[in-house]
Amino acid sequence: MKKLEIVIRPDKLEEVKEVLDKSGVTGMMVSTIMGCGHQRGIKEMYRGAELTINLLHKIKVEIIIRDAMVESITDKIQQTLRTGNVGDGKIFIYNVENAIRIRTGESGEKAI
Amino acid sequence: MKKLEIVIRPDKLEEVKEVLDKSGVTGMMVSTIMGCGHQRGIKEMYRGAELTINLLHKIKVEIIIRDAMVESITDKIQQTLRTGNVGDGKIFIYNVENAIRIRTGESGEKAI
Amino acid sequence: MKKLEIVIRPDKLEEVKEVLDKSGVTGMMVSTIMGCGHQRGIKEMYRGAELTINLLHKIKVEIIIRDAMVESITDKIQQTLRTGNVGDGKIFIYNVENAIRIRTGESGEKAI
Amino acid sequence: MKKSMFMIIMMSIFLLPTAVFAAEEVTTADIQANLDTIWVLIAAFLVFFMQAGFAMVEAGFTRAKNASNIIMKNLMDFSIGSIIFFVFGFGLMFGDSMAGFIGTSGFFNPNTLDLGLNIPMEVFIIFQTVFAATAATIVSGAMAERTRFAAYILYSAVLTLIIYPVVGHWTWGGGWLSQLGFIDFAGSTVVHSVGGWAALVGAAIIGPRIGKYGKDGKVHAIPGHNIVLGALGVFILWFGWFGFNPGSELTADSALGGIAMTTNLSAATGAVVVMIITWLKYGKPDVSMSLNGVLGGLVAITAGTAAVSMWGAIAIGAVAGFVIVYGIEFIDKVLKVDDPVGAVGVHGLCGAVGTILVGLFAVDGGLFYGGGVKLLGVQTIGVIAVAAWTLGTSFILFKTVKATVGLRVDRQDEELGLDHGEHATQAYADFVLKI
Amino acid sequence: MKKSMFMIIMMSIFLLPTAVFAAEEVTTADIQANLDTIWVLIAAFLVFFMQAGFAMVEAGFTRAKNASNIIMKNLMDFSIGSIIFFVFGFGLMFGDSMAGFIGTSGFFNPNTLDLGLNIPMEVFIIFQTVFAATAATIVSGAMAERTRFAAYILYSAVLTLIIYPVVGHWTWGGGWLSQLGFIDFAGSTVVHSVGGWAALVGAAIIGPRIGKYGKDGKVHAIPGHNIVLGALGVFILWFGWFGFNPGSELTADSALGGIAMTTNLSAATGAVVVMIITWLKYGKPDVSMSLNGVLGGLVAITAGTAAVSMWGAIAIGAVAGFVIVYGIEFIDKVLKVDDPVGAVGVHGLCGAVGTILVGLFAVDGGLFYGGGVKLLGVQTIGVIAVAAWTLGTSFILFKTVKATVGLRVDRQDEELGLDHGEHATQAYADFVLKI
Amino acid sequence: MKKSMFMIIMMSIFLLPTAVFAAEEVTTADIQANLDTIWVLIAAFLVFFMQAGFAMVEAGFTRAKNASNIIMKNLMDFSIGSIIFFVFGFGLMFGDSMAGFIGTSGFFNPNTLDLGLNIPMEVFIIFQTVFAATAATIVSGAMAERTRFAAYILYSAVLTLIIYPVVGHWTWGGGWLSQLGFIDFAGSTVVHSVGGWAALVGAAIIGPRIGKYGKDGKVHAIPGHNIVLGALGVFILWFGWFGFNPGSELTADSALGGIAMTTNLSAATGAVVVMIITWLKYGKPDVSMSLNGVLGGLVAITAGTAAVSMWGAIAIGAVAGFVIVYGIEFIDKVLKVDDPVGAVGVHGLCGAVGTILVGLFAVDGGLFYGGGVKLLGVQTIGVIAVAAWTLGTSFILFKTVKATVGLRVDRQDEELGLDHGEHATQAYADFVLKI
Ligand SMILES: Nc1ncnc2c1ncn2[C@@H]1O[C@H](COP(=O)(O)OP(=O)(O)O)[C@@H](O)[C@H]1O
Ligand SMILES: Nc1ncnc2c1ncn2[C@@H]1O[C@H](COP(=O)(O)OP(=O)(O)O)[C@@H](O)[C@H]1O
Ligand SMILES: Nc1ncnc2c1ncn2[C@@H]1O[C@H](COP(=O)(O)OP(=O)(O)O)[C@@H](O)[C@H]1O
Repeated sequence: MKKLEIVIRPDKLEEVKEVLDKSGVTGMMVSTIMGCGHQRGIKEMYRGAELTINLLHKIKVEIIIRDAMVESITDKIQQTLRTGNVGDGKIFIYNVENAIRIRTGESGEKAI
Repeated sequence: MKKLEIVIRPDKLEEVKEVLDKSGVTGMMVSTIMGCGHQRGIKEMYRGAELTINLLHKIKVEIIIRDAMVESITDKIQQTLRTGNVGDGKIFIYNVENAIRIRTGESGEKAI
Repeated sequence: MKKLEIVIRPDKLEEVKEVLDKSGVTGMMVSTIMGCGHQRGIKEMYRGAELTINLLHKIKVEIIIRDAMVESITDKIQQTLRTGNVGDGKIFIYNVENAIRIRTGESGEKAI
Repeated sequence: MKKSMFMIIMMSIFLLPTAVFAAEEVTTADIQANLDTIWVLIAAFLVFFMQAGFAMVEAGFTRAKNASNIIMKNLMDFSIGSIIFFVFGFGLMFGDSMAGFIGTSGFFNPNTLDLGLNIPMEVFIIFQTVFAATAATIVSGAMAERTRFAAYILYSAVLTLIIYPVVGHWTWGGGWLSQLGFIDFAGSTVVHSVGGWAALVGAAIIGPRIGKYGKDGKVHAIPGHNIVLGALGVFILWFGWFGFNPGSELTADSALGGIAMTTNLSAATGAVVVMIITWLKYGKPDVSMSLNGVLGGLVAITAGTAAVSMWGAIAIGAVAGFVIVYGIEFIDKVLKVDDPVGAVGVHGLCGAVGTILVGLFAVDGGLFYGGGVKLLGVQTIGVIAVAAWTLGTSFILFKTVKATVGLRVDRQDEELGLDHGEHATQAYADFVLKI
Repeated sequence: MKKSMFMIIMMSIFLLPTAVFAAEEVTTADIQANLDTIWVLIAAFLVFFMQAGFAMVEAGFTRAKNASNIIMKNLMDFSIGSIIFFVFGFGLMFGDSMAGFIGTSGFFNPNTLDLGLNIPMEVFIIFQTVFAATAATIVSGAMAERTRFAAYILYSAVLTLIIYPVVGHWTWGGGWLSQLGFIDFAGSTVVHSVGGWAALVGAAIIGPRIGKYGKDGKVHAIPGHNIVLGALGVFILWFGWFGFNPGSELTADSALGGIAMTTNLSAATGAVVVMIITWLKYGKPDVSMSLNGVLGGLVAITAGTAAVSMWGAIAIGAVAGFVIVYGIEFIDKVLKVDDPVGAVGVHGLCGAVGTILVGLFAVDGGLFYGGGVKLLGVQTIGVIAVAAWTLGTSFILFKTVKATVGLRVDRQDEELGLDHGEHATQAYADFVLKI
Repeated sequence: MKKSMFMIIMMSIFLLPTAVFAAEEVTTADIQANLDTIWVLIAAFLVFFMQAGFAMVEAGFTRAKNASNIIMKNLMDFSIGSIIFFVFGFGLMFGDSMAGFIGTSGFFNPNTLDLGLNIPMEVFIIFQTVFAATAATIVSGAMAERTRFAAYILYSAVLTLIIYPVVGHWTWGGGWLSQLGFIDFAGSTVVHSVGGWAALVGAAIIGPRIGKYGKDGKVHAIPGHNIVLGALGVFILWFGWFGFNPGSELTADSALGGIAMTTNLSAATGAVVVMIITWLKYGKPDVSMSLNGVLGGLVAITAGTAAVSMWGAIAIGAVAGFVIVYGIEFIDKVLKVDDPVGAVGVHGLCGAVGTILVGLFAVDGGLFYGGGVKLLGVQTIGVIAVAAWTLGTSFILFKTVKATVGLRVDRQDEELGLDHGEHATQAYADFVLKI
């Protein structure tokens, strides 16, 4: 099993969810993070003083999937999200040693 | 060392914390996520238009523990959380290569 | 590639960001978590009843870096954050199997 | 107006005696009546605005997942109450008295009643309406975070329809308590205690929120989600109380200043005393209790606001401060009745104590001013009678609701929040919440 | 004052006839005028406070990422409007009439106009100013979350400068509609419909927010970020409406109580009816729609508040409840005009319907009270004329703004939020937000 | 009342001369006094409500982790201030004058003083109480997020006890400044500058918040956590100012309309001018500064509200707009005094400038109206004298507090937030916060 950690723009969440749903991903964990990558901060003003917000709102979507699905899913996500602009996001891939479904006690690939 | 990523219902946090404390887990990281698994969304209404919230409030508890503790802990968590209903949650297990305690500079199992 | 998961005090974020920036880290993911380690909870009162907040506000900074950078970065972070008090924080290190830059489709170390 | 003035003046020159008569008729009583009209109306508007205060206090002192539900309850008890009180409640309170116990006329068209007032009936009705709605609102806070919405609608309607108007009739509608000489100027007992006792019964019958008391009997705090909003609510209530108390004079006269002063001094003292007690007792001054201290001081002074001196008001506020801290602890830790916003302590206890204290501090008739124990006795009788009536009727009411519609939401709805369970919505869609 | 009183009394003893004259002159008319002065001023302050209500409703019912922008728009339409209305708008509304269509005098110094009022001109001007600002504010909600700030400033200025004063002149400035016998006591049509129709045109021309309507035409809900604040706003508006309606009497007299009562009953009924409809229709009572129900009831009663009975007010509030639910759905799902806060339904539709209902429910002249269809006809003409004028002029206005300054922010600013794009700021710097 | 009216009328027919006398006695002066009573009371209530406005502005413009502390400070300065001002402050301000410098009578029972007013003493006392509390509140914002709670309690008590009453005595209590002809109608200097200067001294002595100024001297913005609440606070303050300024007339007369208008126009102009300046200067219109612009306009007009024309008010508001932007920048970037909510700029600078501008714009006596430089000189003397007194006494005060109780919380409490450190609580228990 692998974990895909997908960092996206906030307004792309709906689209990504749709793609994952269609690809048979059975679950996901979504969280709000502050991120920076090649896309650097934005400038804000507050009461006449400058404020560099160098961390931007990003959404992190984590999915645990079978090894076999990794390629097809990363492909589809890239198709959906690629605009060619900085800030398009990234995918990081990790190994998952085991998964357990608490409801049934199943473990391994059956559990995801 | 292993990381256990435990996804639970929000109202189970207290119980899980108690179990982990008793089992000698030395630290944890708790975060609020939005999740979906077999338990799918809920329907809401806003001003007459439907709104499918297909991401539910979940709590993610991450603990880094010694390899030897993995089994006993996953067992205890399952005992605590299993109701047999969808939404009971999951545990994902990852390998941790190293840990460093900043305060002392210790690393490895001593650091957790 | 490795992932460093750095758990810090909320008020240290600026300093850590600066250190990472200077060390050539190209991106980061910052999130708010509730944590406990050796530093245990604080007591609060609410309307005469005690309230043990045993989870403290912490910031989790995740960076994905080349293997070669791990040591120098963990060193610098420790230098920056070590006060010798409980609550200084921890660093956990994981293996990253792959990274993909969505904008270009690059993968591996080129992508981080 | 200018033209008619001119005519009157012209007439007054040529037809003097008549002119004086006519001019007086047009002006003197009418102008005072107009003055009273706008005064009582403005006071009514201020009391209306207390609804916003209650909504903010109750929402702020409870959890985010129930905030929409609290709002909806506050909105609906006032809305339904306004209609019901107009149609029936006012008649039961101010209609022709049946043995000093209940009013019996003026239903459907209360504005046709003749109460011999200096102000138009409609002015008096709206003033009474906003008071009636206050009593109902109080209960909502004590039973927050676990009550079925349908049950709430039902019992708050019955409260405004019967329980409150009967007490109101006894005291303000010419009933038996007023004949005894019972003093409850603006409603420490009539409004606040009624709400407070009903809240006590309701909160006891419905039981505590999940997680409030541990198996070992340990009391867990469940912190409110927005202390700033709660504080805003307290300030709004304080502001509204300047309509509640001075407005109850029902006329614009020179007594109003004293009423406003006693109201303010008691509220201020309540806050300061609670701050001091909690500072000594818990080591740090408690914000949310101090906010309750304001409300306790306000509730306590309401009965005697026109009868006590400035220093009497300070004393009453100080007593209220003690009642708040120890009363809320007693209810929470000894009675183990879970009252999320402290409504029983604020409105029930402080209302009762404040009413009795009039027997001590009334400049005219109070024990401390040489008036003997007579007034003290009457005040105590009034407090007990109202408590008995309210505890009794609301016990029947809540038991009936429980047995029929059901009083409490199911476990899952309580855990996910009433916003979701009862209204399929959420109050803070864009914020990441801990629960 | 005491001293001069004493002198007058002394004089009145020695120089009787003159004294009566003098005493009358000092006292009677003056005191009523002073009374009217403070009454109208207090009403104006309450109406002013509605700006806070609008700001909270509009901010609460939209997303967190646009909250500062909404606040800024509300602040600026009132501020700019106050100045513009003083300099030009008041003269266009109340200056010497040009053929019953528009006023033509009193610019720059409107306080020099003589309207033969019982109250000082400044009092009347501030009362009219806060009304004018209300009309402008309404539009801001319907076009929220996507409008360029510069464009907003521009069109809200034009609204306060021309579109509203012309309608005001027709009805309240002695223009042709008032001559027909059109009844719009406090502005269901003059204020609210004008705002509502302009909002409709604006929201239609600017188009829906990104994501509001799916490709398949599916309607997506975009929940507001703070229902508690939205509710606070509604309570503030309700409170302010007690200045809006009773204040429009412009004098302190015995009619005020009835006006306050009809206002309150209609609002309450609006809320209750919406709760019932949504409960039946969607399975659960809808909080945000019920809050709109209050506003619908308030807007609808505004025209006839002094002309209908209590039960008439309840009826009008009930109709408003239906208009709110079905009107907002119609606009959202059939017209597919994206109006985030329901401004068109609340102000446009309820304003129009409420004005027409005066033709049925007016105790004096209404169809249901045997007054025939004449008034009904006049009311309908008024509603249509104002709608035609406002739709027409605001169509031109918005098209012009679109073609020049540009009406809409670009896609990225809309997605990141107007707070960032238009003001380089954020409303909730310390909170973790979902978007 | 009705019955006694009838008797009077009857009497007036038979006993004419006496009757006129009697009737006058009952009615004329009394009614005007009653009218004045409710007017001043209502104004006092509005000014009281400004406490809520200050609380929301100060909480909204600072960080979430300190919000409960801010609330508690606002609650306590008003509560303690109410008591202290009643017991001592009022006597120091309005008691028998000692050489025009300080009052010396009326302690403990200020309502026994005879000031020869048309309204009951209690009415005047509550009006003055809410003013006194305003001065104290101002300081809290400037020293927010780092001050020890105990220290705050102490110095705000001393402010209400001595520093403010002395200035008040000079100007409103018959002291030397009023004898010079100094015009400060509602307190630009007496209330706001006193607060502002004390705030300056306090903020300078306590030092900036951690992280406000970089080692390199760079100024870092620390954004407020809730701009919507901050804006609500500004609207509440604006609303309350309609009690602050018109209420200071202390009687219901025909001057009130003009006062309300100048107040509103100056506030509106302040906001618009700040918007324009920030738009030009920073590229985008700044929301939080524009909100300060309103307050600047309000503070500046307060001295001359009854003395200047409408256009004078617009001019004063415009000047205030400039003072806000450049004044706040000066304090922040040049003086490097960290004032989180801009209290020094708003209350200190705008208060001083507004008072001096009366010397230019007063229709009666102002330089621009041909009145010469006399008034301008007097105004300047007043401003300087008050500044000197306040800067001096508050310097001693803060240094003493620093040396005894300690002024500042320790580093860890500041970083974790004062809610935790000073009150062991949190304002937003259910929200995930960034810090
Ligand atoms: N090396 C990294 N380590 C951790 N997070 C990263 C890294 N690189 C990128 N990210 C995360 O991914 C987000 C998107 O990166 P982005 O700026 O779109 O990269 P690019 O423009 O190179 O495609 C960043 O905001 C950050 O949160
Ligand atoms: N494959 C997965 N990848 C990522 N997260 C998952 C996955 N499966 C489940 N989760 C997370 O675990 C949570 C609980 O899953 P749940 O619905 O209880 O599963 P089940 O009903 O199968 O036991 C989900 O809300 C989701 O956040
Ligand atoms: N074993 C662990 N598993 C998960 N998180 C941990 C663990 N140990 C520490 N942490 C996280 O790191 C944070 C900082 O730990 P800290 O109390 O500073 O440790 P120490 O005092 O031993 O250096 C904790 O609040 C917690 O979130």
